[in-house]
Amino acid sequence: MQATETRAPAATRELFYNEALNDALRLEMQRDERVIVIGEDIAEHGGAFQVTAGLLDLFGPTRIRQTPISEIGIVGAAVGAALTGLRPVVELMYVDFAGLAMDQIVNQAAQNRFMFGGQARVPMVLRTQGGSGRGNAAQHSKSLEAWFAHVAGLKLVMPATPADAKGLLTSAIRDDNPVIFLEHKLLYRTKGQVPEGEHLVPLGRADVKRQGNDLTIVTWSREVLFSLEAASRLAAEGIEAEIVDVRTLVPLDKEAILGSVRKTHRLLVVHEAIKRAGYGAEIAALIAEEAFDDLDAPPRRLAGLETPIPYARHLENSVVPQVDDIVRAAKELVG
Amino acid sequence: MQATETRAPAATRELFYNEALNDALRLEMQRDERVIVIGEDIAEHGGAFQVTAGLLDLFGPTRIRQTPISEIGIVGAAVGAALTGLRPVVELMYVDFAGLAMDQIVNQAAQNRFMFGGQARVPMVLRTQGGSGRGNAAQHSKSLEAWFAHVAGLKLVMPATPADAKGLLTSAIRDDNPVIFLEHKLLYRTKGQVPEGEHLVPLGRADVKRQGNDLTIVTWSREVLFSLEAASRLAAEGIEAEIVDVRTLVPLDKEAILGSVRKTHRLLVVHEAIKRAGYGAEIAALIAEEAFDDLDAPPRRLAGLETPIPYARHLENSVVPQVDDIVRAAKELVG
Amino acid sequence: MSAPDRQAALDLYRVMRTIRAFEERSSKLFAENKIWGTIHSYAGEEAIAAGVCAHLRDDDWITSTHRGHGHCIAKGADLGRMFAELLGRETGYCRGRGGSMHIADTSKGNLGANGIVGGGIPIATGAALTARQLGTDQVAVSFFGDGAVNQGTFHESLNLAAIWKLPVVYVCENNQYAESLPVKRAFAVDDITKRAAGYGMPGVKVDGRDVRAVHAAAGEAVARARSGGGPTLIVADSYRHEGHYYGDPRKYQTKDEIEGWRKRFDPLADARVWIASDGLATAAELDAVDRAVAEAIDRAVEWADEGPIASPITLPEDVYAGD
Amino acid sequence: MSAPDRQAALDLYRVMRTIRAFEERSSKLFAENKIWGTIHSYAGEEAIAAGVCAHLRDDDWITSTHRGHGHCIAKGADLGRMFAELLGRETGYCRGRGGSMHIADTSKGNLGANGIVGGGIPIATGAALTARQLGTDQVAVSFFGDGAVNQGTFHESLNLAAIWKLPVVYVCENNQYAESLPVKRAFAVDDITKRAAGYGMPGVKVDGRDVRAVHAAAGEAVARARSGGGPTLIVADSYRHEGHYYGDPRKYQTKDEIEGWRKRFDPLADARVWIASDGLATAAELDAVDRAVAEAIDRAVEWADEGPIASPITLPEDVYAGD
Ligand SMILES: Cc1ncc(C[n+]2csc(CCOP(=O)(O)OP(=O)(O)O)c2C)c(N)n1
Ligand SMILES: Cc1ncc(C[n+]2csc(CCOP(=O)(O)OP(=O)(O)O)c2C)c(N)n1
Ligand SMILES: [Mg+2]
Ligand SMILES: [Mg+2]
Repeated sequence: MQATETRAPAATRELFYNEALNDALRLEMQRDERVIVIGEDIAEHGGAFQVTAGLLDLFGPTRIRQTPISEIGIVGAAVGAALTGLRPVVELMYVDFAGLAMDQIVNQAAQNRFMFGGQARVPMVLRTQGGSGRGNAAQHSKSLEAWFAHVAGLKLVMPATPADAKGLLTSAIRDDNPVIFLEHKLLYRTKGQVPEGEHLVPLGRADVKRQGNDLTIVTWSREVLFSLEAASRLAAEGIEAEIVDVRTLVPLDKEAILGSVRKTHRLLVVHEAIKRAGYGAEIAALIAEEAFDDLDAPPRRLAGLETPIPYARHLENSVVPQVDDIVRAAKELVG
Repeated sequence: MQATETRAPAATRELFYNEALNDALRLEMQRDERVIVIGEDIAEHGGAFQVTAGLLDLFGPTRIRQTPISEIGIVGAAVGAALTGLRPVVELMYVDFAGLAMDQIVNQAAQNRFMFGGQARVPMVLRTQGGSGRGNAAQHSKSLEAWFAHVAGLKLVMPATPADAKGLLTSAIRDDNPVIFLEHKLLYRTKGQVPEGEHLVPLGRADVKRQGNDLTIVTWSREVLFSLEAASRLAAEGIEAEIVDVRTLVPLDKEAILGSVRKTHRLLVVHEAIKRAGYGAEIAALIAEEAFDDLDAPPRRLAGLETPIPYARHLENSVVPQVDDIVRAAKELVG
Repeated sequence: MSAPDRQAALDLYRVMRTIRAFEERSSKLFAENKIWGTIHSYAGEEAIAAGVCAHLRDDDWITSTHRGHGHCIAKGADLGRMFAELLGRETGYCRGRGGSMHIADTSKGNLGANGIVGGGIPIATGAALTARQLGTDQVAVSFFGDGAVNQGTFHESLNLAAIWKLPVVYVCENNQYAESLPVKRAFAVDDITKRAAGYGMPGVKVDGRDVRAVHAAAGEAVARARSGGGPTLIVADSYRHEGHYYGDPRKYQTKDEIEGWRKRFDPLADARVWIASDGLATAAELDAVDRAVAEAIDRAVEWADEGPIASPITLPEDVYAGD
Repeated sequence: MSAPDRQAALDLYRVMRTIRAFEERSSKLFAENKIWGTIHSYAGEEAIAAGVCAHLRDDDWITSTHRGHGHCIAKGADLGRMFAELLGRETGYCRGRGGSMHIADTSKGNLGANGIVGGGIPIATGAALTARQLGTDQVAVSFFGDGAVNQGTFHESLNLAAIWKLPVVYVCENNQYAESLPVKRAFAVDDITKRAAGYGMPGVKVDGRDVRAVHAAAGEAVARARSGGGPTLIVADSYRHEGHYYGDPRKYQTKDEIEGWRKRFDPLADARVWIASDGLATAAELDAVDRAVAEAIDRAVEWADEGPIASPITLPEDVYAGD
């Protein structure tokens, strides 16, 4: 069942990103009793980032199932539950812990349907968060979207705004496939207007967050906010950047990116993950392959340095793209 | 300690790929008692692909340490052993099982040195094999090099020939960093001349396996053999392909690839892993970024289809690049 | 648990014979290069799948292993579609995508063979969670080998099932080896059921050669699960007659060991003795079962062989649902 | 195991006091926004690190946890370099790359705090393998919490250590919670040592508040490991005085519980009573230790504060060795 765009909703309300996610979970759990949440610290504590706050009181300990620290057991149980009629939403506290559960994610969840010749559906969402900026160091700050994007059978979502977070999580929960839903630890306390009630943003559709003619910046998650900030600084210098927030990396809205590049003739891909074999390479390669003659300059990637994320604040910021870096890269590209 | 090229060795001998690996293990274990092999079925059985055949008799059960089926326990034990003075070589039976051990590979082995501010070294090799072609289906046929390439702190090797297999494994064992050494299940019974005695091929140097002026094919592992076969068929039609076998994906020999592309002005990257977010994207993006004006055509990727690997032989072959596919892609690129 | 009556005994025998015959035919087809990849014979372990699945309904779930033909048959799969899968046909259970290591029959609650040792254990646990959550009385059974017991998935799953009192039965098929590793070198304890106590669930050791013993132990465990009594770990001692996989040189075993065990340890021979001596059925009646099974296997292979080759064109259909 | 004499008692007390003072100062620095990221206080659990590490040599190894300051201090780390790390200085143990969750001191055999629950368990097991392989009499100790016991790494590692008789001691610090999850909801058994039997190793339960009890149990386990007797699982009951991390609202605990335990469960207070009543040292002498420790902490923070800020330029140096 593929989610479809809902008509402009009546009212909106300003919410934090984590409140918007909480809203989506609450509404979907009220709508469908097969939806359960399973993970660590999600009950009384409300989740490490308060995304499940209050849900225990509403839905009780069986639908807000707090677990011991057993990542592969939890994810595997969700796979089994999804195969047999539930629609589990797993909260994996940090994407850095995916390495413990990757087998169930990739060899089971992503492949069961295919291996069984279409006999099965695995309607589950793996919610987790990544990214740096909080001094949590190398085991709590990774951006691993490229791993999931390289797996056939998974869908991959990375919302940048509260409204997208709510609309995309709703669509992810209603999707009949395993969806990896990557949040960013520094987005939880960002605010935005969010449609009240049911709000669906379809998977596979990018969003042009800013129009511009001079270059296309393709980005996602927290770097969308950095890119928008950079864009207004660039505008002050007469450079109009178009910001394409891909929102879902798989399926990818190729047409939206191609369309923008055909207009601006310049591509800058920005992400926080390390550059080598990052998802930015996929986008740069795709555009080089399919829009080569539309490009007036080499497709450019701005991404994390090839080091683990260090602890100290100034070290941490030095290894992932900041607003200044985006401004600089954009100028080089158009200049 | 970085391995350095050894002068042309006195004698060579024809060996199978798995015999060449066995030779390297034997010589390194004789040379350095800190080298041990740890893994499943490596003792009496000699390993699932006979790479450790005979080593039990030579070195005994403590240095050829056969384990229960405990991938994260084994890899983690190797990390601890490497941190404290051994130089373990882990045999992970299939790269598909890496999902069980990814946490120890990425959060521990790859990052310990960095997280500890340089206090530690993790001289270990994780030998495993991937690829399709044997009807082992989706949980035993993956190509996951892109995952490892995206991790800061790992080196990544994928030899295509028996001589490279021996020389690169020797260098990997002598390297003071965690090295992921990816073999291919259908290369084990391929033959080639292999230098006798100590043979080192340095990490980070590509090998031009065939000279040509019309296009550059960048590839690795089994697709090197397919590409060479395709090249001779192309030659019959007057198209001269240059085959660059990268051999080590990390560190990557960028100059060798750039040099070839500057000569041929056309790039085709070929690999077995699925195309989306595959390592081919990194190479195509890199060349598009750094040699844009040298390219007479869009950089082209030929890679696996975005499905898990199916079981039936004809289905299996239909999802990964075959010789015909390479010939066709090359013609389109030059034509 | 009441002992099997005549009908139950004949059913158990027929299932075991069907599994044995299926494995014999599969080996033959493999030797003839009609089967691709690899197959793992369940011969010698038939009593476990038969004795356990006799207590399961079509809406109960199982997770199986790389050595999964027996579980699949015992859970009621169609032989023709199984062979068709091994032969890579569109009519196979997995349309030729899965092969031996991934045969699943969700219509009968078989959540699939699994190529990952221990991979099915959390999945069965999750199926049990579904029953618990939806308030049904369905039960999940996870079959796995002695080798899987040293996987983290075993540990994490049994703990989850214990704290949540899930309706699941964990069936460890201890066939003495994990590939070439003898069980005594994989454990520092002689009795695997000792692990159960650490999770707070009952652990039951049973002679996996004796289908009556398996049937009795499984009956209790399944009843406990169904009635809300929580999980059980059953460890069934067994032996695989064949190598780990078809073609295994078996360097790690002696001829004497293999032959000795084969004779000593044949659940089918034992069942015949028991059934006859208890007067539940005559040798002639059992021979008739054998003939009927042999014919069913022949018909199944013929049907499978007539199935169309699976088409590459449709592969993308099965990657994502609902697209 | 002989009871600690005067010198040993004073040493144990000093180590515990140093840990407590270090944690108090760290909390203060965190409150002052001088420490970035997150810190986990070991206050209340001092007796475990002190009692265990008293038996270790500088060439013995430990693996630690996210709650690692105590283990690090007990293994002999320099307080100045520890604070310098928390402050993100070049002079810190990890040059500001690691922070609280990754402090390591390989010169003293501390293989590092670990941000992955259960992540250190296989690493300690591997260190023990090195000792075994090279024929030394070194010992490895792995500290981890009750929460880590339900990780697959615990399971796989303890089994490997048991079958290989490795010189390793597994020390589970059962402080009653894994973040917000009470131990009674994470286990269906009341006694975690029951798991040891399933691996075939001794399991010892000890009052983690009583440094003498910990010292005695650890002494036996370390001696067993050193003499080739194989691994041991020690479970030390304990309680963390502070929240899981600095700033934890502790919604999952009542004020009464926290206050009650804090009073009832203070290894330092207990140690003072024991040491004085056994006449090993006077209260005045213990006060003198407290003052000396306070001064050492002040000096360490001063030294750390003078250290240069870590430089981004040198980050690449530490990614790969020997390049
Ligand atoms: C995680 C994982 N590790 C290793 C393998 C390779 N492998 C396949 S079967 C097998 C042995 C399994 O032994 P056991 O669980 O006792 O089952 P049995 O084959 O004896 O029925 C191994 C090691 C695998 N498939 N999955
Ligand atoms: C694999 C993994 N899962 C989850 C977390 C998040 N986390 C950090 S500490 C912690 C609780 C650990 O509890 P315990 O092992 O009892 O140690 P304690 O904090 O009580 O000392 C959790 C869940 C983590 N760091 N690693
Ligand atoms: Mg077995
Ligand atoms: Mg705890």
